[in-house]
Amino acid sequence: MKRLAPVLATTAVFLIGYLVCTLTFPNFASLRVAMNLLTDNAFLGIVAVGMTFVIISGGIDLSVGSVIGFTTVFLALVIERAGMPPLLAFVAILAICAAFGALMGSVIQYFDLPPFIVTLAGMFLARGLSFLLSTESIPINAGLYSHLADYALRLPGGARLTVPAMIMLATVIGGALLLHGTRFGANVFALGGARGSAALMGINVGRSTVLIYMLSSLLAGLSGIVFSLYTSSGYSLSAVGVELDAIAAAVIGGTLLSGGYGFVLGTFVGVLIQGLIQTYISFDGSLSSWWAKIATGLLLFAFIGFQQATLHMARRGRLRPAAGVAS
Amino acid sequence: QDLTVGFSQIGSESGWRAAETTVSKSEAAKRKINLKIADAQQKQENQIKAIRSFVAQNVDAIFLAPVVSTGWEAVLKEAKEAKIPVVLLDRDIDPSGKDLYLTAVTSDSVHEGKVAGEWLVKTVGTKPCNVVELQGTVGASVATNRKKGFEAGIAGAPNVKIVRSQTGDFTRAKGKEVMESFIKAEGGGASICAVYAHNDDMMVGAIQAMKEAGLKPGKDILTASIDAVPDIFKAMAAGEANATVELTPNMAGPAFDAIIAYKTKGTVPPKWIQTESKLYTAADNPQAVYDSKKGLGY
Amino acid sequence: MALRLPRAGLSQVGALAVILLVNWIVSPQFFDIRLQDGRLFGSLIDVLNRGAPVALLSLGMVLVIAMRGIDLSVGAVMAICGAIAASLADSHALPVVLAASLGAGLLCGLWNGILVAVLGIQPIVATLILMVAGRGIAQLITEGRIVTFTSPALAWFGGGSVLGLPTPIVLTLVMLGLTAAIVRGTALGLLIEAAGGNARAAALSGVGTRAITVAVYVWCGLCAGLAGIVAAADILGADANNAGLWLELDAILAVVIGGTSLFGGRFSIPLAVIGALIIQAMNTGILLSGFPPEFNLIVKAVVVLAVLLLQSPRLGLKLGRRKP
Amino acid sequence: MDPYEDPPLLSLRGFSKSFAGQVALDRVDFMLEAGSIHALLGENGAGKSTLIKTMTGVVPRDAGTLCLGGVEIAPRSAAEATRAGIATVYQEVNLAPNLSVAQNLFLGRQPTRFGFVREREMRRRARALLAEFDIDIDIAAPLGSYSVAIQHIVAIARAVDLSARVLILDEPTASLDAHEVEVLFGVMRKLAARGIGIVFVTHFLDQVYAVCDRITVLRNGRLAGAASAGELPRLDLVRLMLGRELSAATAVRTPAAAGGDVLATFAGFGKAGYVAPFDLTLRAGQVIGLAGLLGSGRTETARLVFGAERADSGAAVVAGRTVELSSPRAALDLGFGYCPEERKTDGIVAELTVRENIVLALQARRGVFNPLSRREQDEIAARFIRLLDIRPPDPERPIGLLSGGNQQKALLARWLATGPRLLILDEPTRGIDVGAHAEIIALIRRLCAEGMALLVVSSELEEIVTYADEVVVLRDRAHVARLSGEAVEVSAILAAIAAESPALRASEAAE
Ligand SMILES: Nc1ncnc2c1ncn2[C@@H]1O[C@H](COP(=O)(O)OP(=O)(O)OP(=O)(O)O)[C@@H](O)[C@H]1O
Ligand SMILES: Nc1ncnc2c1ncn2[C@@H]1O[C@H](COP(=O)(O)OP(=O)(O)OP(=O)(O)O)[C@@H](O)[C@H]1O
Ligand SMILES: [Mg+2]
Ligand SMILES: [Mg+2]
Repeated sequence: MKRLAPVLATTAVFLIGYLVCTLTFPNFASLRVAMNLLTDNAFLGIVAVGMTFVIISGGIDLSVGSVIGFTTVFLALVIERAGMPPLLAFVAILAICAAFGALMGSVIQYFDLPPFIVTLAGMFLARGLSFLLSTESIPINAGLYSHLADYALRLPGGARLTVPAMIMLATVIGGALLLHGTRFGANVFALGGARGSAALMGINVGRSTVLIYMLSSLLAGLSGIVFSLYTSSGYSLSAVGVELDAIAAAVIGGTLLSGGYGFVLGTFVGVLIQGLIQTYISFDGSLSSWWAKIATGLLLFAFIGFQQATLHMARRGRLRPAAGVAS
Repeated sequence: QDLTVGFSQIGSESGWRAAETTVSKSEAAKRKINLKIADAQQKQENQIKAIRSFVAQNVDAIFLAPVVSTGWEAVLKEAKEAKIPVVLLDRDIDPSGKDLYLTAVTSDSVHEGKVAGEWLVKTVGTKPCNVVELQGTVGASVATNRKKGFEAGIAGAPNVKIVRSQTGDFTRAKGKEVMESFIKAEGGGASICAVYAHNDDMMVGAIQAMKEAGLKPGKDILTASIDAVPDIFKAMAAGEANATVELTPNMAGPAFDAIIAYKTKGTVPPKWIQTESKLYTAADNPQAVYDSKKGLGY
Repeated sequence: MALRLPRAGLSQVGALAVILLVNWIVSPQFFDIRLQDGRLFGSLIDVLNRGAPVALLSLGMVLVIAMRGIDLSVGAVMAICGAIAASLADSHALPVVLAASLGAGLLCGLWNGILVAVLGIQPIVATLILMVAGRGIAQLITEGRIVTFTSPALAWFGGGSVLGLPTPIVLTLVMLGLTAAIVRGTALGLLIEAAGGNARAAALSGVGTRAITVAVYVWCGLCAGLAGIVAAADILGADANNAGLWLELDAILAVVIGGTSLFGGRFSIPLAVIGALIIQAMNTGILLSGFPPEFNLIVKAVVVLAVLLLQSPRLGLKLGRRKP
Repeated sequence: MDPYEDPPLLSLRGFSKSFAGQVALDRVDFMLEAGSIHALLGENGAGKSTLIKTMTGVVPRDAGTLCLGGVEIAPRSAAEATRAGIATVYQEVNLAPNLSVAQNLFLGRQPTRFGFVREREMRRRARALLAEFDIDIDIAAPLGSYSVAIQHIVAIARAVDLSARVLILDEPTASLDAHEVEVLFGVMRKLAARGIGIVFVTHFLDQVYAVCDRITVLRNGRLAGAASAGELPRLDLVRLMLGRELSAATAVRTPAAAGGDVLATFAGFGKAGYVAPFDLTLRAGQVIGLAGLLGSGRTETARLVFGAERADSGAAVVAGRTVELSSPRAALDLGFGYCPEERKTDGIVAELTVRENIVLALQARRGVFNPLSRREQDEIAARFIRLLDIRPPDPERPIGLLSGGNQQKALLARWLATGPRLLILDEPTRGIDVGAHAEIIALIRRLCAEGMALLVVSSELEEIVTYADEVVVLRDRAHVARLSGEAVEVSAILAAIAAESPALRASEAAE
């Protein structure tokens, strides 16, 4: 329980936030709004899962937003211009993304370079490549696309559980199992906890690092597919800045940026909190552009501050402080 | 009547955009319309979220200033299912979505570029003219279109050609920086005959760069840009700028009228309400235009 | 973190030289410098002049990073301070304008410092708050418009010159000297490196980690404020929407290229500035080259990787490795 | 049996390694027989850890061949060495503090089903494994929440469980108390009986003679000699290690310098859930020892006294004034110094130089605006490098590159440089070789004679009784006995540890 405290705190904060929204805007309480929250943040939720792995392993991946952008452009081009069947295109792009991530991971590992910068270069590269492919936005009209985009579990009240939302939920569950239930997951934690020790404990640090960045890029690719479903198009400027949202989601969800500690479910709630803040602001609708930004910042602060206070109280309540943990 | 309109605005990336928001608000107030503005900070996903939440709030109409032309089908379909009319402002979307909105109040950005290009061709006559171009943000549809339009405008004049083209990200600072290096790369600016900028802000920066390099903008080097923001008229009045093509910030006014007519009388508006792309030059009393525009929130 | 014997900054200086050389090949007049209206004028001057804001940011950022922190808000702080300066410039005396603007930068830094040091929020999120809200504040000040001014006193910060050298360059040099003097002239440098390298050990040695943390964020805010003033003075107006946009990434990149680890500890102030110049030399080179802008990012990615690989301990290039 | 027919289990020939020009190993040979426990000895910085790391391939070697069971192998990483059958516990605990104890024990080889770790099964096995070492802890808790001692045992247990043929233990006993050392020796003997070869590094000569069959000694990176334990008497061994005679006899106790002025008194000082309130009086020129089992609250007492943890009851009076010990900073200003036991995490700043590490506390006390000039720093560093014989004597080397014992000496120097009135030493001789050990004890005495008050935590009771004027015995995070004068004896301390006596100040402890 003690270890889950940040996730519980985050979840409590989210639920309270939702309650406040519901009290402010009666329309908010609908199932539709709840499902929209899932659909609209599906692509963010998927990359954030990958980001959680990377951050826990002590790294960071700034390239994911650009990889999403690249994916959408690539898909639009090969499906619309080259006539590739969408499913084949999905497989191709996932392979490309995985290779891209593996490349970044290898550079980080074998040249001993900081992930922040390597993935920043990756961010430039992926975005640059998508500009080269096309600077125009390209609609995707393939049959499967409109089918997938339309397909949804219809719930009462006009609410729909869409394909993107389902993919995100599956990713979150899969990610949680992978991180918290497998050897690979334990290695990820070990790498973030003590990189030097991990090698001495016999973990293949190189292979794990490459795999982690591969996973992150792969999920960014999946997120790109979801994004292209969501918008039925490919556009080189899509998903700019998503990496920061994903990092924020992970950190709000209790993941330590210094590595070694975190939860996939926490990240999921972090994504929902960010979505909630945005929905609140657009429901309000009276805020000018700048007040909206200020409000976003303040709400972010309120959530983090509240979470910090909750954790602090939880820590107070604990009797014996464990010796040797960071003070 | 008490109409509520949700407006998914792109963001506040430029002075022109801020003016559009201000004008929309005052136009709404004039008509006693309750306007909800959601700022998307240049992101399509935020615009989609905003539209979804407008649908969830069951507004009477949705205005959309689309950041990009594609990718609106799904969400506009949702609006259609909820029987909420959608009006596009400022920019159009991909033709495949034609039946998903009521009408589009837009200018034609290809046309804008073309007007600027034709003006330049007319002004230089048969003299050879090397043009440097300050592009908007790479990938932005307005930038692509204004480039296309300008190229079409100068297509008939082989003496006019673009020698350098870089992005200035629609900002003054980048416009100035890029112009500085253009001047250096083109022998101190001696071989540049004209600058074409995809918006006025970049041109204002470029004018400063030219002045700092000891050149006389408007005389040594001609300028043509688009938007018609107040500051370019100030430069024009000082003889430092030559031409700008107006993009009116009042897109919402006609849109409100169309919606009111549609809601009260059932009048279906035309599919495209095009705004004027008026060319302003030094002959148009720039000082007066400046005075009339500076209160508009640019 | 692998321990290494200390190395001098030869690889960074080498990288800068190589990039300048490439620029010269791309544009033969690159090194031409002439006097224009009493001000030095040329591509090389542009590199220094345009690099000034990022260099100023990196002066604060390098200390923050050495303390194991990061400051994502510097771009937004630039916008705030620029907006304040521009809106006051024509109605107030220069000292008032500067005091208000730098004061705002200081307050922003203080806010970040308190969130990190007192409330214990992780630096990247703590400063993300101001990164988001700060631009809003800047836009609130300008109401989304580009606020222009005519005050020659403020304009001097962007377009003026001292002995022919453009003011931004002079300001950067002065700030470089000042930062180095404060940090290396006092014990601050040692204490920062100790606290950044091992916070627990430093605290147990009696180092006041908390106060130092607040101090470095405040300094970072001040530097960002000055960078904001320079940026506003440069275009004679405050563009709250775009001033400093994404410059935080450039500043971080500069610091890392300058050899400071994102995990804190050892840092070098001059090399951070060299890092900023490397980035700007690359940007200027791209502009001079005449490549279509679609290639900008790819070139940038390749150059960044190349510069870093040059520094990589794994590559046989033992440039600058100190011989014992 | 003919040795030429049956090759040794592990044989190293001509191992050499230098770091940036400095020779750490010079053509060292080493032979390990199956079923034997082999001590690898030498002064701090002699190259023991380096020999081990080059053997397992964690550090690449410059030259040398390695044969396991007559077959040449060349592992390039810890993983490969493990696969080849060599399990190692490195000198600094190398585990993941953020993972649970169970995960640490089985990292990389967790029992799985369908790819998922069988959490229950893993915990069951972990419990069984630790039971062999006589410890019963919550194995689901993160390892970092336990003391270094426990972490070390976990590391050993992991290696023991891994070890197929060779087990290497680099100073495993440094942080263990007598009981745990006994348990460990039991396990080692059991493994040796199974035919596993064990390499054992330690600075405790008693331990060498207690478990080891053979001894190999390194000096300055060279092989100084190898012999069976029976053939190498203690004095010869010391001579072999130091290359000279050990000067002062360390085991003689000086008469108590009974009672300088009272420096500090703590009354009812304590913190709920941390250490029960205690009374303590520290006098100038007096050494107070803190004795007790692991986890008895010695480190906690030291941290409270230094203000590293805030007391919530009682008062502290220093030099006649009531003071607020709110932070190490405050303690530093009062002239206190504290050498923590966890060198790597709480002590050194690895990438800073030896000089910078030495002047750190002094500089912190002088404040930011009163910097030590470079000359002063160089002088201080040079003085202490000489005084404590820190090797290599290069003040500009990052301290992380020093051997463990030399790091410990530099930390001691950090506090001596501040000229403290009270010095708190937590396990000051951990990982320090015999020569330096004697020097440090001599140093403690000298400091004491110069009028410094000392509070020393040590697990080595024989050592404590040689310098302590008073010993406070702790049990279960409470001070339970105070011995002074003639009563300071190993047997008396042991009796107090084992006694069922109530805590001193029991009334307040009950709160
Ligand atoms: N990575 C490194 N880089 C440079 N020098 C090193 C490195 N590792 C060890 N050394 C040096 O090699 C020498 C041998 O160190 P080693 O750690 O093997 O000593 P040791 O015998 O284990 O000592 P101790 O008993 O103190 O642990 C020391 O002088 C040390 O400073
Ligand atoms: N044998 C044990 N079983 C369970 N927990 C233990 C054991 N030994 C120590 N601990 C735990 O380790 C933590 C830290 O003990 P600590 O090291 O501070 O004690 P200490 O008296 O200073 O001993 P030492 O100085 O020898 O390490 C305590 O929280 C204690 O619960
Ligand atoms: Mg050693
Ligand atoms: Mg202890």
